[in-house]
Amino acid sequence: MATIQPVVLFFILGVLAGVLKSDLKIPEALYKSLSIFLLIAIGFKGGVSMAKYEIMEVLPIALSMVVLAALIPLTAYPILKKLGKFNQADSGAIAAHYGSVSAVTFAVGIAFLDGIKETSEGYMVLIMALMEIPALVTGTILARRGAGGSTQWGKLMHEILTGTSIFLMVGGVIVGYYAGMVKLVSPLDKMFMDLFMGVLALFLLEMGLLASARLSAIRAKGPFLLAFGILFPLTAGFFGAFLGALFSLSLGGTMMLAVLYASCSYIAAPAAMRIAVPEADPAVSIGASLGVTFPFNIFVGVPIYFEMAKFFKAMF
Amino acid sequence: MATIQPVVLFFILGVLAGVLKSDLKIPEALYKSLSIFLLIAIGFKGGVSMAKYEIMEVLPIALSMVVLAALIPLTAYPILKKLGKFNQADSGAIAAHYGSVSAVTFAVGIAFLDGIKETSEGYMVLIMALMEIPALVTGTILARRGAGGSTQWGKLMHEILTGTSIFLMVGGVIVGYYAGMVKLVSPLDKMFMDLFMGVLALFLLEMGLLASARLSAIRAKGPFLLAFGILFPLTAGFFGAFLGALFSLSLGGTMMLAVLYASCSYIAAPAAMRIAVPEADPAVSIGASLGVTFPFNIFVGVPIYFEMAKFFKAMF
Amino acid sequence: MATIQPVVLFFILGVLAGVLKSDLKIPEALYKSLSIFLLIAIGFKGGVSMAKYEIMEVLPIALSMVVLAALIPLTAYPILKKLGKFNQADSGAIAAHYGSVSAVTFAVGIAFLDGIKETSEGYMVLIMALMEIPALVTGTILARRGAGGSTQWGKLMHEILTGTSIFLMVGGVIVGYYAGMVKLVSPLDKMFMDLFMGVLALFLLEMGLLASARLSAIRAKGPFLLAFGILFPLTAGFFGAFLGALFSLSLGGTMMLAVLYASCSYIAAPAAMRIAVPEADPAVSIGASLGVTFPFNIFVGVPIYFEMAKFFKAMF
Amino acid sequence: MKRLEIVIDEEKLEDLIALLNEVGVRGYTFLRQASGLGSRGTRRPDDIFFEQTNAMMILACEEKQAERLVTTLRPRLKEFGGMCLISDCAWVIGPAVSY
Amino acid sequence: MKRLEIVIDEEKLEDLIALLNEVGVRGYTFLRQASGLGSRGTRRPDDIFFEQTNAMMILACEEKQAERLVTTLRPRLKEFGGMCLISDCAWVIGPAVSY
Amino acid sequence: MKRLEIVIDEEKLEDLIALLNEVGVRGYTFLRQASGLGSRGTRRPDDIFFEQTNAMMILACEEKQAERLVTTLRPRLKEFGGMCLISDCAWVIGPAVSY
Ligand SMILES: Nc1ncnc2c1ncn2[C@@H]1O[C@H](COP(=O)(O)O)[C@@H](O)[C@H]1O
Ligand SMILES: Nc1ncnc2c1ncn2[C@@H]1O[C@H](COP(=O)(O)O)[C@@H](O)[C@H]1O
Ligand SMILES: Nc1ncnc2c1ncn2[C@@H]1O[C@H](COP(=O)(O)O)[C@@H](O)[C@H]1O
Ligand code: NA
Ligand code: NA
Ligand code: NA
Repeated sequence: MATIQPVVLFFILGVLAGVLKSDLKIPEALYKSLSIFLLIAIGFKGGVSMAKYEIMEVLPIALSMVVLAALIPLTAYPILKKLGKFNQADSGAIAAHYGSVSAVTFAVGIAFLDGIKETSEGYMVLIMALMEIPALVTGTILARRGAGGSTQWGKLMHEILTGTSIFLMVGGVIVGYYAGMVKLVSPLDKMFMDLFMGVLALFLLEMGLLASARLSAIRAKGPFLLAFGILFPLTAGFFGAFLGALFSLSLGGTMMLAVLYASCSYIAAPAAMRIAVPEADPAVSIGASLGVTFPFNIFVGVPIYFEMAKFFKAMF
Repeated sequence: MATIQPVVLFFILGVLAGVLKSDLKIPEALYKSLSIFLLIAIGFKGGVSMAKYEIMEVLPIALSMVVLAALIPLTAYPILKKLGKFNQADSGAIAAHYGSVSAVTFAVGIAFLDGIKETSEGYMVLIMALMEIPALVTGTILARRGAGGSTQWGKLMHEILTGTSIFLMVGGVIVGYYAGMVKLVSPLDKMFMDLFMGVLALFLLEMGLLASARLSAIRAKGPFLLAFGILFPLTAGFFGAFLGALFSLSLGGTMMLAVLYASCSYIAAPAAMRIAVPEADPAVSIGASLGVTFPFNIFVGVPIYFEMAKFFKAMF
Repeated sequence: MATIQPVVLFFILGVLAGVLKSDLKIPEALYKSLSIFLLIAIGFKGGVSMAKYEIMEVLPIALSMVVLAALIPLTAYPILKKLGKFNQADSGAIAAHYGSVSAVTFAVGIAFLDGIKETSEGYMVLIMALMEIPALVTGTILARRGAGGSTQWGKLMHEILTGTSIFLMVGGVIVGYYAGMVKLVSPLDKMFMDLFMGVLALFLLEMGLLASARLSAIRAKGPFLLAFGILFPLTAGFFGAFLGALFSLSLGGTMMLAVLYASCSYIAAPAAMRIAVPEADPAVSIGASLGVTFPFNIFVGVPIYFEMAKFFKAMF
Repeated sequence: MKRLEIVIDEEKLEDLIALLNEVGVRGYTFLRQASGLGSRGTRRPDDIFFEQTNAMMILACEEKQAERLVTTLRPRLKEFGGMCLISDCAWVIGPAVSY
Repeated sequence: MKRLEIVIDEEKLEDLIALLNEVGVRGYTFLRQASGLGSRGTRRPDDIFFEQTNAMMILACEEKQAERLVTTLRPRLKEFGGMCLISDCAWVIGPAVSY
Repeated sequence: MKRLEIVIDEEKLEDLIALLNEVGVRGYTFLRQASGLGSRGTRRPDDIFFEQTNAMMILACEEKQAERLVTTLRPRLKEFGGMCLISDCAWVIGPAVSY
């Protein structure tokens, strides 16, 4: 069995602080600063390692994986509607969250690979950034099919494309790619690569605090969401690992694709759904995403997705 | 004579900024972020080096040193009451401050040892965290003996045990210990060990600003508090160095125990005393602690405690 | 041609975020924290390398370069008044901005030198700190010659000398110098040197955001200010490179003097001019300084100043 | 219309909000991190050592609702700390009514 | 003198300021990051997931100016969200008049 | 009861507090980092280049106390900048009286 990364213990510390009603508080400015750092750093790291590939060669593969990600909300929606008995708006919004991705889960996956000295394709980060688009658009269509009132597509696309998450990740990729090309990665890596894990630690502490405050929101549909929040990412991850091996990604890359498919959003998606599907109740999607799926993924999921990747890589 | 660490010059810069009425301001969020970092880093560093010991072997020694720390407020109280002519509540509260410890003074001690390539036992940080309990409880009992109104013991213990200081330090110890055991200290140390001194520098800058604003509060009892704030820590440090050598700690560990006994709190203790002894005047205890004893310890005390440690280590 | 440093791409990202109306926001506390870090780091780095010189030897050279910097506002003033048709107050205030310096442009220059493995004299940072004084005083005199009402000289000098910029830079120099002398640079450099470029990256991101919001302010005098904001620093930089070579600075030092002469302030100068010349319109000077000259300098100017330095070093 | 202005211990804010919900209040505005002086001395968020802060709440509602609110609030005001002021005001019709 | 107290969506703040400038208002005070409950539900800056916040504006002016202002403001209040209260007050003469 | 609402240059806040202490005021509430427009132009904490900010103080007291206060305050208001409004209000008895 793979060892649990020390960094994820900070998530437990955060949950504990919440449960014990500790007066520990992460200043809002620190939370925002850490997330700016992480997004740039994830992009930068990906960009630097992309500088080693011919972009045009990988583009078709990357795009297919992005497009196929639209299958995730399409699968989640009927489950949520039929089995979960959620209304149309909520089902679509939750489906959009699960189709979308979590940069922090991605970061934990990268940390896991670092720990066992494996690497993944740099362009995974571009896939991550692009995957938001089909996920959020599909979720919105599902949520609003036949509903009265017009969907604010313009505002939604602006929110998705210029939202902090995508903007900083893509920006980081560009700078990292350029730095890799001109061979001037060096002084920037001292910050954006070396400190990555430490910053992730502090961020996970805050995530734990947030998660412990959010769990109560899913009480009403607790059992269903608990099952869904664990089984759905496992299935999506299985599908991701299969695809990754099919497209001949490296072992690390196959795992990371599984992580992307399995992870779900609690930052970009809520902001987008507020605009696109204002009638959905955000408390439920955030509660399931942050309170169930996120901790499951970082503690149990990531090692499992690695085993899945090994399994499929051995098959193809 | 030992050289003064460059890092402590930042404290002087902060005092100067206050005295010259510079418009330099450390944003509150930065101050809080730095203190979260330092507490985790102190714990993490201790935890990593604890992974090299058998915990059960050191536990009895550690606990004795914690229990013996209750002697500090018991000694301080009569001096403050008789010689200092403070009332019962103030005497107890100040005694609690001096029995308690300062994580930043501890950090300066660690920095001093780093500078001369000495180390100390990792579990010193656990002693530091635990020492708060007997100190604050003893101080509270002294302050409220025979006083009307019930003491809020439940609230006090909750404040002490789940307060940010103890919570983060113990949390850091746990993660560091685990990281040390599974040999995954590496990417986290880039942040929590390598940046320790630099973060301490910024924190000391703010401490200087705070100290220069606090000195005026002790004007009324200035001469007494100046004498007490220097002589008492010297005595307590002497006792700590004696105990450390008696318990066969390393040279560095002996010095650090002296530092713990000599240092006094200005963050955890004020918060705790506000709950337990609300009738005490916090301005006096913070003024003495931060305005007199803290600067004395980091500039003059630490090298002296090192000499004391050498002296007692040579004796036993 | 010299390569553009990856770090300056972050400025473009910031501008883009502004133009695209991204919801990216740098928390105010982060902006202030980064600028505190940069000022200390610039000073510290300079101080460490100053420890290698005899201070008394370089003092006369440094002082001459400071005094000669007063020529910059004296040259800028008539151009602004006659050609730019600004009133006396505005002409003096803008002249003061261009006589003064930009610590971030200085930082980009240092980063450029790092990239090509060149160094510069450590005391350049002292020159930078001192140059503010003749520039702001000269600008104020020009702005207020013959004007009614008394100039608040006392308040102005206090603002300049104890303002955050000079205070932290000089403070950094002192600590760095001391650390260099006692050979204890080591743990502090992990923060103040290694992270310099990464912090600069985040800071430039915010500068880009600020610049994109400020450009509209110069609309009325756009063409003139565009020309002035590019041609004036080129001339001043030419003069600086000439002086640097004349005073036998190193190649890197010659370039840095050109950078100092060419760069202009948008932080210290606005604050000082608000006190000394309250009747001047700050929007114009900040717009020209941050919206035109700053980006020109970091993208195009710095490599040009390096070529100028090479040219003059070859001549003398 | 009545305008209520309540200043309380920031730690009691969630309790106050719960109480307002019980009474059926449909609109209020509040600001955190307010400083002040009162019977318990100075409370300032910029005092790093104590972290005692107030929250300030403003609430416009109809006279009857205000009476009901004050009746429920009064017995708990001591525990909440601070003060509660009432004055007259007019609500500019236009936005969706939320009082 | 009249005292206006306006709470709106913080994102609309610059629009409100532009409107005030048009009407020729010479003085106002505002605070950002206000929390609140209204017809659009809860809006709180400390809710990291939504970032819906209000701004609170206070404005003292003469009766006539207030009338003009309200007339211009009313049709746009719905888009701005929030509320607008008016009450009476007196201006303590002393500082430069800015209303 | 009277309600005073004072907006001043944040840098003068400690002077104002000292003045209130002199007059014997027993309660007030203030918020820092207020933005505004007045006779000295725009003042906004989010303008990184100027850092000109206001503080807003609210103070409830008895009529007599208010008069005394205004008399002391008026001559210094110009130096403090900003404005001072007075209006009527009622104090909901309950918490310890601090006015
Ligand atoms: N007369 C008053 N005017 C304005 N604010 C007050 C007044 N009295 C109390 N407050 C506010 O209420 C807070 C708590 O008051 P207390 O519980 O009396 O200490 C104080 O810190 C002030 O912010
Ligand atoms: N009756 C009220 N009293 C005080 N504030 C209100 C009231 N109604 C609305 N607000 C404020 O206006 C904001 C926006 O209101 P709304 O557009 O109705 O959601 C709310 O979040 C509150 O801060
Ligand atoms: N008529 C007014 N209504 C509300 N606030 C005002 C008014 N006039 C001035 N202020 C506030 O007082 C501050 C200082 O005003 P002044 O000293 O006139 O520049 C302004 O920035 C505003 O915040
Ligand atoms: Na997903
Ligand atoms: Na102690
Ligand atoms: Na210049």
